[in-house]
Amino acid sequence: MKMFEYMGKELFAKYGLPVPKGRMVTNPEEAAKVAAEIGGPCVVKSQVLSGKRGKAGGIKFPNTPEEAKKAAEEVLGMTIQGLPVECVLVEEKLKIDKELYMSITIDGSAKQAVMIASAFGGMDIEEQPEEHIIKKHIDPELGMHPFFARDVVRRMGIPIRSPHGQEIVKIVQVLYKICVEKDAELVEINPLVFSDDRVIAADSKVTIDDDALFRMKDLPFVDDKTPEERAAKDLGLSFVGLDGDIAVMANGAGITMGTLDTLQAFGGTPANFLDCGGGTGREATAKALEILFGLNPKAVFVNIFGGITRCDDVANAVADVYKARGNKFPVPMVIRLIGTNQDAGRAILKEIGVEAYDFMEDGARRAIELSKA
Amino acid sequence: MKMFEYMGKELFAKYGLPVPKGRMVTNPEEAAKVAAEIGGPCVVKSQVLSGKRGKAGGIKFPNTPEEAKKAAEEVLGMTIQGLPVECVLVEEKLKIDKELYMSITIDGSAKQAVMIASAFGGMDIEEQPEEHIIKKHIDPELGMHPFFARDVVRRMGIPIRSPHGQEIVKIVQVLYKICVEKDAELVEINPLVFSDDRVIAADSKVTIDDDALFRMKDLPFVDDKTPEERAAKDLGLSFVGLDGDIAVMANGAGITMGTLDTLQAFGGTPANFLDCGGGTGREATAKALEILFGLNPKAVFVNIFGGITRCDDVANAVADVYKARGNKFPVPMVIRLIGTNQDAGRAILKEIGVEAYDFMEDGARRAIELSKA
Amino acid sequence: MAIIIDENTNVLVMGITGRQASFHTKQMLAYGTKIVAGCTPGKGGVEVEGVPVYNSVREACENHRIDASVIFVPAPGTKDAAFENLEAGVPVVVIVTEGVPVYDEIQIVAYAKRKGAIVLGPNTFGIVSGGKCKIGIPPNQYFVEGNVGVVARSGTLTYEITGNLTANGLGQSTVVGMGGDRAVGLTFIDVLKMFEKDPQTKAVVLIGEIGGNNEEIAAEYIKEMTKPVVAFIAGKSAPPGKRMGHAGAIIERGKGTYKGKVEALTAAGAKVAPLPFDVPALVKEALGMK
Amino acid sequence: MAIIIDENTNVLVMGITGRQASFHTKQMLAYGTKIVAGCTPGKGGVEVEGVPVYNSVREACENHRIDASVIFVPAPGTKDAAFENLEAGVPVVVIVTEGVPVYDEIQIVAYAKRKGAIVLGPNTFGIVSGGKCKIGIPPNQYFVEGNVGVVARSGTLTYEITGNLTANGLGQSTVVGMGGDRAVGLTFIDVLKMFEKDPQTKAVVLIGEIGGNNEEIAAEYIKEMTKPVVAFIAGKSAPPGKRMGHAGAIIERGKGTYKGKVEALTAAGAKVAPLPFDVPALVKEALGMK
Repeated sequence: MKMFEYMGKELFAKYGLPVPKGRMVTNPEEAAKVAAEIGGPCVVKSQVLSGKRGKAGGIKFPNTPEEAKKAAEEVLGMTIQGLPVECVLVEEKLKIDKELYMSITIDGSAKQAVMIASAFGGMDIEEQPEEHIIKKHIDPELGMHPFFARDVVRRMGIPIRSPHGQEIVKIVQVLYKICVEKDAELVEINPLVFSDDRVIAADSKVTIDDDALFRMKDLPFVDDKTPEERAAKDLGLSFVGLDGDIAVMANGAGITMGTLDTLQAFGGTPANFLDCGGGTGREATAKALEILFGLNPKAVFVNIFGGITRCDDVANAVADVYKARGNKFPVPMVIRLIGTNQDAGRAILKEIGVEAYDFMEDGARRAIELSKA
Repeated sequence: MKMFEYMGKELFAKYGLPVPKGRMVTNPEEAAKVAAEIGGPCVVKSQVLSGKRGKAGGIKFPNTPEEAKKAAEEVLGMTIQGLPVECVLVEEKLKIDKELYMSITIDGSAKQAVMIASAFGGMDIEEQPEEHIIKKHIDPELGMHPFFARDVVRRMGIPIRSPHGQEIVKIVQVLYKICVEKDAELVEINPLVFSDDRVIAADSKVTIDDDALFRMKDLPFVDDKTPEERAAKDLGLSFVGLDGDIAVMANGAGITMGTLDTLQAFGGTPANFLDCGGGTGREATAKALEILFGLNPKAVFVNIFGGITRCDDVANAVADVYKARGNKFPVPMVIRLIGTNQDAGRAILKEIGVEAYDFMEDGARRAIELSKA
Repeated sequence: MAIIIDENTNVLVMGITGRQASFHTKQMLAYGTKIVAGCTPGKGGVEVEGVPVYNSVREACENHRIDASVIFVPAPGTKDAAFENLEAGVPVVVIVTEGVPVYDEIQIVAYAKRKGAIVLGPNTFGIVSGGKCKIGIPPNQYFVEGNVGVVARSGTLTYEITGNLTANGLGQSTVVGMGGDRAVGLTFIDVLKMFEKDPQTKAVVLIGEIGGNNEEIAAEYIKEMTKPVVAFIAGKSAPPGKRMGHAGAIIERGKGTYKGKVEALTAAGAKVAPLPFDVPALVKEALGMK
Repeated sequence: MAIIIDENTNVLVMGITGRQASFHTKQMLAYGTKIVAGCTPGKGGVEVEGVPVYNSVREACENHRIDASVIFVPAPGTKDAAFENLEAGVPVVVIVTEGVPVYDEIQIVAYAKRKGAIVLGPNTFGIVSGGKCKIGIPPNQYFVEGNVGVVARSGTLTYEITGNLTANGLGQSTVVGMGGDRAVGLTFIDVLKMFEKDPQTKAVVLIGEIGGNNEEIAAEYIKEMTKPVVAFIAGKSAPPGKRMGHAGAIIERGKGTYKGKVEALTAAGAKVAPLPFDVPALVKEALGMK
């Protein structure tokens, strides 16, 4: 789950990391009030999960409370990359002497968290040459220690005993503490700003591991899922919308991708990715089928190779939907069904007049045929 | 540093461990008040660092506030094994269904913390046969986890899903957390009591690592040192009082023990152990010599093999004491001095008429001779 | 021969009294797996499918030699269960559980490395040494003895491809599910090295996915292998994934695409199957069969 | 030959700009030790006794091959300094610092084990390979080349005994200070094994103390050794120590006494010297010298 900039900064502040003065507001009057409290030039930043806020005009620099009110009015009405702006962050405008970059994320290849830092932060960070980027993996059994942070500072070319150096030594250690204590897949500060003697997190990007939400109940999140993604997520499933006309359900991420690849290779166009893997039961499977119908595809292709998923559960779900819809499907259905309890499953399908395919490729071909009929 | 029982229990309570209702008081009136709050049979326990409180009559069982007042009056006047009772702990009297034992301490051989537990706790714990004692080392990089605690419970023969079992699983984990967070060399609960469905720490013994006191400033301790031990400790030195008549100072624990062994082998009797090792300077060494004089020995034997300790520092300290005492020593002094800067040191001693020995055994023989003169 | 497990492997089932675990215990026993013990704290003393249940892994180990464990306990308890097995010295730990927090996974993998143990998963279907031993959840009938080694990240796709191999008369030495999560115990290269040494294995099928650079790293080793490798990479048609801030981009630096993986594997001498059902023909070709 | 360090050992001094460290750097250089780098964060670029100073161990390692480090930093920073060296892959870490919290020591020792590194200390005088290399704080003049290996817990007692050896014409292969603290990197047995293998070492002197069971465990190995062992155990006259609750008694169970240690060592074939200055004669006897 992701956080808006202001949520990340509130989290930073709780851990003692330096963030600009200011706070989130949802209306222009409040914005003026915060600007008055700050008492000087401000920044009004739209709170949306998009990297293009600045270019889209979602960041303004008012000098007075009146200007702040006006800026907030403008920004609160905007839509940036399809995302409506519902709140803004009003902050002190920082004097920026230098922009740095600092983050911790998961490196799956190394199976460790990795710190990434650069003395050349800001919008162009991804274009920096390798020698400007510091990567240091964090040994999970050893944990984070001052020497690690000092070496990051050294490699950034910042004197360790300077106020900036000392502050960064703290920041590096706190960032890892946040990651571990809050199960953060990503904590990113870009830019981390030198402002006179201060070092300040001028932006924040925090992503909490979805799988750890059971123990992170106190944190605020942004729900950036589409209605279909949300509906699937509520069923414990994974959904991604695509542009084509064949709705797809398969059990397992790999086989679902393989099904999309096969459809595309044969000239079809998938409407979505829907993984119903991992022992999803009859009821959830039926609901997942309804999500697919909601996409208004030309055909639905269900591709099941039962392992932990039971073919009879899937067949029953198909039959349930068929009956609930008045003994018909709203769009043509193609079902490939083998594996655990396949005989029981096929018998159930036969009762409602559906013949299951043995092979994925045959089912895929038939689905494409129907989608073009 | 050690803690009184009540200090340990307060620490336990902060960590959510179950302790009896009650609190520490320093006068009989308060004792009556606490007993009234408890509202039933109580225990009044003398707070001294001695294992023989019960046998010495330092634990009483009043049934009413009046009896509690009287009990406190009696106990607060006592001296147990030479230790005056200055406060008592007034607690609810527990119904005791079963006494267990549980502790975590450092096993130097294994270089790890070790959990020791027994379903047969109480005063006889040291006499329990090996098969009644559970020892499990704690991997410092892995840390403490529920499985470890569950296995302790299993080996104690307690059903894991019973209320007692579930409670002990928590207690085991919290004890290690206390050890690590508070640098405890020892955390001991004896007895850990089953009282109906509750599991309660009926006693506490906590020792904090002296070397970690720099980061444990918020904890209360008992100073159980003798005046000489305290004076030496304040100088950063280590002192133990003995019964003999030759006061001894040497630099390093091993050489100091070796000096005592040599004196004893040759028929002398050491008055103390005083290790002034580790680069102790001129001033502290002089103060340490004054501690030795304060013992009223028949002779003083200073045995220095300079490494990080500098012979000139030691010689200067001896000269300082000599001059401060009006150009004499209060008791005969024997000095063996070799190692770092020995020539400078010997020259300084020569100026005050002291001839240093080259060999420990010669110095030891001379000191014994003088002590018997 | 086979890799990691064989007909002599004694297996412990963690959480055996649960619904899924007891179902799969039955399936594994039916496959011929030597399940000697189960573990559910507080349920010690009962039996599940004739298998004795213990209160802790240590207790199971006091009563049996345990060569491998399979973990079915829910995600919040998975780290503890994995640690319990590794601490007790179990050399192979198969973690079926999905949804394990990634920082827990990182710790499990680190501890396993220190203990010299093999961890499959989290989020793995398990491992099957064809005809000898199955640990995990794949459907029994598609896994038969033979000389093709299979290593994969994803589950059902592996059943699909292995089912196709079996249907084409190509049995398997061992089918290894490394797990679909971000931080899992093994990498392709670890398993490829084992197959390269295993006398039973004559060819290897590698089933990868877009994302990460595991396949690219594996390609470096494939160059040195004497045994033929056939690969399938899922996700050719997938849209670019969501990025993890700038950090994700900096780590990946353009790696992880379908195209990049296929090129790396092809350059290393592997044959890449365009679609899942193209795999058996390529394996036959590699083995010099018609 | 010698053990652990020799004339080719490149040494890094941690905290080199401090008073003690710079004094001992000079002493070590005078002994002939190859000190190639120092480290004090923020002081990178200066020189101490002609030795270049770096800001971090990593930086020192980027500029020199580091074979061993010696740590002089104050106790609150010792764990961090030790971790820094171990993480950078330094294979021998000598921790002179006294007063390190025991839980820090436990963590240092565990991490060193994982990294396969040797840690001497905390609270060690260091190590000397006679005439070749000295790392730590002992006075130079008493340590000369020869064929007696010395291993000890305590510092000055070791100077005493080594000084006696030298005065009696018995030079040393290596003198190893394991450190006087409760949790140190090595045990007697670790060092005895190294001496047993070292061709230069012809006899071993073990300097122990009452408390713990390190000497008793060592005795088990001494039985198997081909080289003679002479021991001295300090603390014969010491009163019984203060106990750590019941826990200490349960762990020790009567072990750790002077009598027990002497009996164990004698039974294992070691000669135990009654007093420190009895050691040289016993070594000469063991070596067949007059």
